[in-house]
Amino acid sequence: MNRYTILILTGLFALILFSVPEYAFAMHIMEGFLPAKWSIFWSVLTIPFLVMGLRTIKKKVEDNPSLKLLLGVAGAFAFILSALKLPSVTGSCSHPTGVGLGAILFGPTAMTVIGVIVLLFQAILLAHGGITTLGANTFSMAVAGPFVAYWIYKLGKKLGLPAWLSVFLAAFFGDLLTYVVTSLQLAIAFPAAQGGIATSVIKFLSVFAVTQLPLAVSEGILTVIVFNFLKSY
Amino acid sequence: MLNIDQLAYANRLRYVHPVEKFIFSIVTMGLCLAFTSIHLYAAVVVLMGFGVLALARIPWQVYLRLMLLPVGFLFIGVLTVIISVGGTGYDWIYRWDLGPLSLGIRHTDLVLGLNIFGKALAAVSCLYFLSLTTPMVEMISVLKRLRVPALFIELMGLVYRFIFVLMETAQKIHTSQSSRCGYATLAISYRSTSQLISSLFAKSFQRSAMLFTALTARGYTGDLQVLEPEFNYSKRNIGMIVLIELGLLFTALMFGGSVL
Amino acid sequence: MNEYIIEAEELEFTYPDGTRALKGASLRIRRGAKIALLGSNGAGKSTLFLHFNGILKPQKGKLRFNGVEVRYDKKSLLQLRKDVGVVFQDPDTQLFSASVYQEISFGPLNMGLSRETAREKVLQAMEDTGISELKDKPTHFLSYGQKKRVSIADVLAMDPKVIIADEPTVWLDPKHAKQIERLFRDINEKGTTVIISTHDVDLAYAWADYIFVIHEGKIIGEGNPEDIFADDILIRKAGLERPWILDITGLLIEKGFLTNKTPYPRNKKELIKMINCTKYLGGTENQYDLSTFRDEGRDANYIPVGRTRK
Amino acid sequence: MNEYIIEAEELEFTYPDGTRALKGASLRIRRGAKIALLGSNGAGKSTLFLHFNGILKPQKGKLRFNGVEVRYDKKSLLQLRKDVGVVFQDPDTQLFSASVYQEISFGPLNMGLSRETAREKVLQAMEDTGISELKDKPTHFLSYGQKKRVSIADVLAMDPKVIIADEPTVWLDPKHAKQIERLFRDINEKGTTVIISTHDVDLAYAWADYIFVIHEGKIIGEGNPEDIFADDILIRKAGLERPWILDITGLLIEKGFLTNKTPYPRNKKELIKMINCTKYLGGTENQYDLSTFRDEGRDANYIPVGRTRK
Repeated sequence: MNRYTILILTGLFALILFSVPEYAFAMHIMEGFLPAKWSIFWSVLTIPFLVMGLRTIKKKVEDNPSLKLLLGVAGAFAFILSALKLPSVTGSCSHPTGVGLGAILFGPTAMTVIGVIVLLFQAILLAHGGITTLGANTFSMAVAGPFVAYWIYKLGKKLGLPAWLSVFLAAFFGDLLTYVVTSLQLAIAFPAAQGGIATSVIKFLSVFAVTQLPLAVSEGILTVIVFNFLKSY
Repeated sequence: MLNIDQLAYANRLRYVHPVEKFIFSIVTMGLCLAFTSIHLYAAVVVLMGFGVLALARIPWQVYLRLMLLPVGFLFIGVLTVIISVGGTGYDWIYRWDLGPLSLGIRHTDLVLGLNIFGKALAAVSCLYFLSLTTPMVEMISVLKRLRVPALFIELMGLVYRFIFVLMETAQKIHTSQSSRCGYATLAISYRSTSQLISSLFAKSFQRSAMLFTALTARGYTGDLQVLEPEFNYSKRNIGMIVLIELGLLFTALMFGGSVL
Repeated sequence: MNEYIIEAEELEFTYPDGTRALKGASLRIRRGAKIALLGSNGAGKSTLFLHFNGILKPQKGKLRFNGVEVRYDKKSLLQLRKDVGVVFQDPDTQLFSASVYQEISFGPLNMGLSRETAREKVLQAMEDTGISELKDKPTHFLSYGQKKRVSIADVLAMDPKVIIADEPTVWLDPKHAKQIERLFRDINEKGTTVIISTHDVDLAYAWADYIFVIHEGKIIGEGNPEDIFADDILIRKAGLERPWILDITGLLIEKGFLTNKTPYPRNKKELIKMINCTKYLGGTENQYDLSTFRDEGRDANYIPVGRTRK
Repeated sequence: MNEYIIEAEELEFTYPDGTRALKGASLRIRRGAKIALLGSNGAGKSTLFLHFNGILKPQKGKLRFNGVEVRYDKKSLLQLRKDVGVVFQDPDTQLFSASVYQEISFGPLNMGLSRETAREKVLQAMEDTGISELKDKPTHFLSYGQKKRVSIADVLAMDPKVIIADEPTVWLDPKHAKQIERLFRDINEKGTTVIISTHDVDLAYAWADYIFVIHEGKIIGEGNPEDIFADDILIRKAGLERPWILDITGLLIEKGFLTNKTPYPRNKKELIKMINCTKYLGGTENQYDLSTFRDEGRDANYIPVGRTRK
């Protein structure tokens, strides 16, 4: 192979990155991509959060049976949101995760349960993500993202930041963290021969940064606008 | 958008017991995950392709498009694994020196990359076999048999139903906005999208309240019990599944199969 | 057994947002009747029937079911909801399950029926509403009319004594509207009291045995269809119109083309038969035989009793 | 200026799910006319008018607006959507903004008008639809009839040359339905071409100058209302009914009570006037003066031209 081959490979890489936006931009690890042990590891790590979420919901539903229906409809809403084309500053379109919005509105534990269901439906109905990678995807999208978004929102309120800024930061970092955690998951599963996980993390982070950074900003802006609209309702 | 859902209700394997289809695809997927063997992966891709195209009679154009869908992620992921940055002294197939750093492909990484590629493709074809032959309603009832908590099952059922209700609403709002010149520029797109999202959210909220009223009128107090659809197991199918899985296991062990 | 299955006395209800929806509504529903609750948009129809089913609790006034005052403990409410079924206007807000079969089984299972009995009820309800072939279809593939039928089967499967339907024919084209009208007639013939809430005067006139007119949260008139629509002031007050068939028939009688010795026709078919029977005798002594022109609409021999206008 | 504002030639359209909604639909809409697009549910009405507005692009066939073939680049599409406004059936889904003012300003602002000009357009549209006093109200607090008006103002504010309304009177009580009918007549009188898509034969007959009948994705008939409804086979094929007023008038003429020397009445009011004029002469030589009984419905003197049945 010579440098022309490399150039062609890079070109091909760029082509795929921009020609298959629907998939490349959604930060779901695809079916079968993670080795067995890591699939199991992330699933086991996610289960306590899921159980916690189910317990919280169950308790609340006993007092208020309408909550179950609200959560069901909210899950459908999150699914639609994730399938929606989002205007992006780079001109291309992709999916908002809705992580920040959901966490602020329903709390992070309920969001975990809704998140697993939405991810399962995305895997089965849209072929985004997968069953063997459900644990890993849940951890990044429906555990790490919502919890951080929720904490940042609370922190922002405590610090007396303006509401729009807290909402923006929560959505922005919620989205960003999702992408960081996914890169981490991939890096741990496939450490580089030299430099190990750390090098690998940098590789994955930089590959996905191209698309994920502008998206996080988009998501932040959009969540703020939606939040303001909702307030006026 | 929900092509898979539509096909799942109309395919030729629709009335095969969902548990049989579920076990077949999940066990096969498990084998792919457990073993590293290109032969196994190839066998699974062919097998599932046969199941989807010849038995379930899914149009090949649709199946091809679905198989290409995850290719974007697959290429990026695999290339990121294959290409490494590093010094000298490894089994480089090719190296490109950039001053102190060098960028290149190592032999072991290439093998690893190819394995990941094959495994992911095989696993995806298992997922497609399941999702293209088994309607979601039946998939949920399989999960119920697997003792997944009732609350989770009920929420899944609600989410599934309301995906379609809300999607219709979202489409109507989108059409209405487009017909009034929404999405004309980037700024207008932002405004239109956020109006769509917030209006959809408000309508979702109203819907859940109306649904609560309607269900309460039928005696809802917190549980969403329903009758399960009935299916008959087929001894022949179960026998076939056992044979196929044993065959795949044999393939995996015979042809360079190593357990990860 | 009480003659009236539902009795409401001076019901008052104000929503949390301050809308005074009911301001002392009183009415008595006769067992086995076909009732139309007629009123313009926003007159309080929906609020009233949400009371009949125990979803809303009156802030003042009393409600009796089968002669017994409704209590609002959990057990009595469940019984009331079994006895009084509500078919909501928009099937998309009523149907919660993607499977038609599972959807209909929800009510019977809530009533505490065994799975086996529930299964029978579901299949029976599907047959009665003509949707047996939809059993394996997902809800989101159904047409609007089919969803409407499923939402009726939802309620039928619970074997209610009273069925209330909110604007059941709206959004349907004439053919499907007729089918639904007929379905409710059949349900009524099997002994179920049917209440239709509507603003469609032609439907109310053609279909109902007895009509209640609701306006601004009060029942402002009741009676058999002919009497109700003879009362011009009442109709105008309620923001409604007279059915065209009454206007035209009245005029033809006045002009001597039809005699006034006969009951009024209830739908187009009957009027056409009636005109066709006219031998053009100069409007003097035409006699119509009821049986020759009475169409399938409401019962010919239903005579409303116990009228207690408030 | 072209005589026809919209011309469609052999439009074909199949949805991604495989539904063949249009199978070669051709029609020409005369500038300034009041058109009814008549067909039962699922005949292809909605798909057709989504083409007029450029939301859907025909897979085969041609569409001309004002004599110029529609191109589907961004700029031409924006112009087309400005020129052809669509009032959708269910205002609950059409309205997506928090306040009435914000809602109506959506279109004008997207067209790139200055805030000041947009403001004028919005206020004018609110006045024309009689909702000026709702300006600052949140949309979800409005009654159904008010929402309907807002959804009409939405489109009016963009100054379209053609307005298409999908089933505009469904779900409205008679009083409000009349108001909306009248509103569209007023809009038409100011020069806008109005197309109403409906399955309501009485509305189409009473309101429209010219009717297109659509069935299974094709235009199967067109003509002035009298001719359309005289064609029994056409009406039955389209799954429709004749307007009751034609049935009754026809019968009365046949029985000799009215003469057949006069144009048919178009609505109840006209028929009543007509019967009242009858001096009961044994059905021989009654003559009616058009001006005495012609109601406010459609123009008495509109004569449709250029009929090109396919």
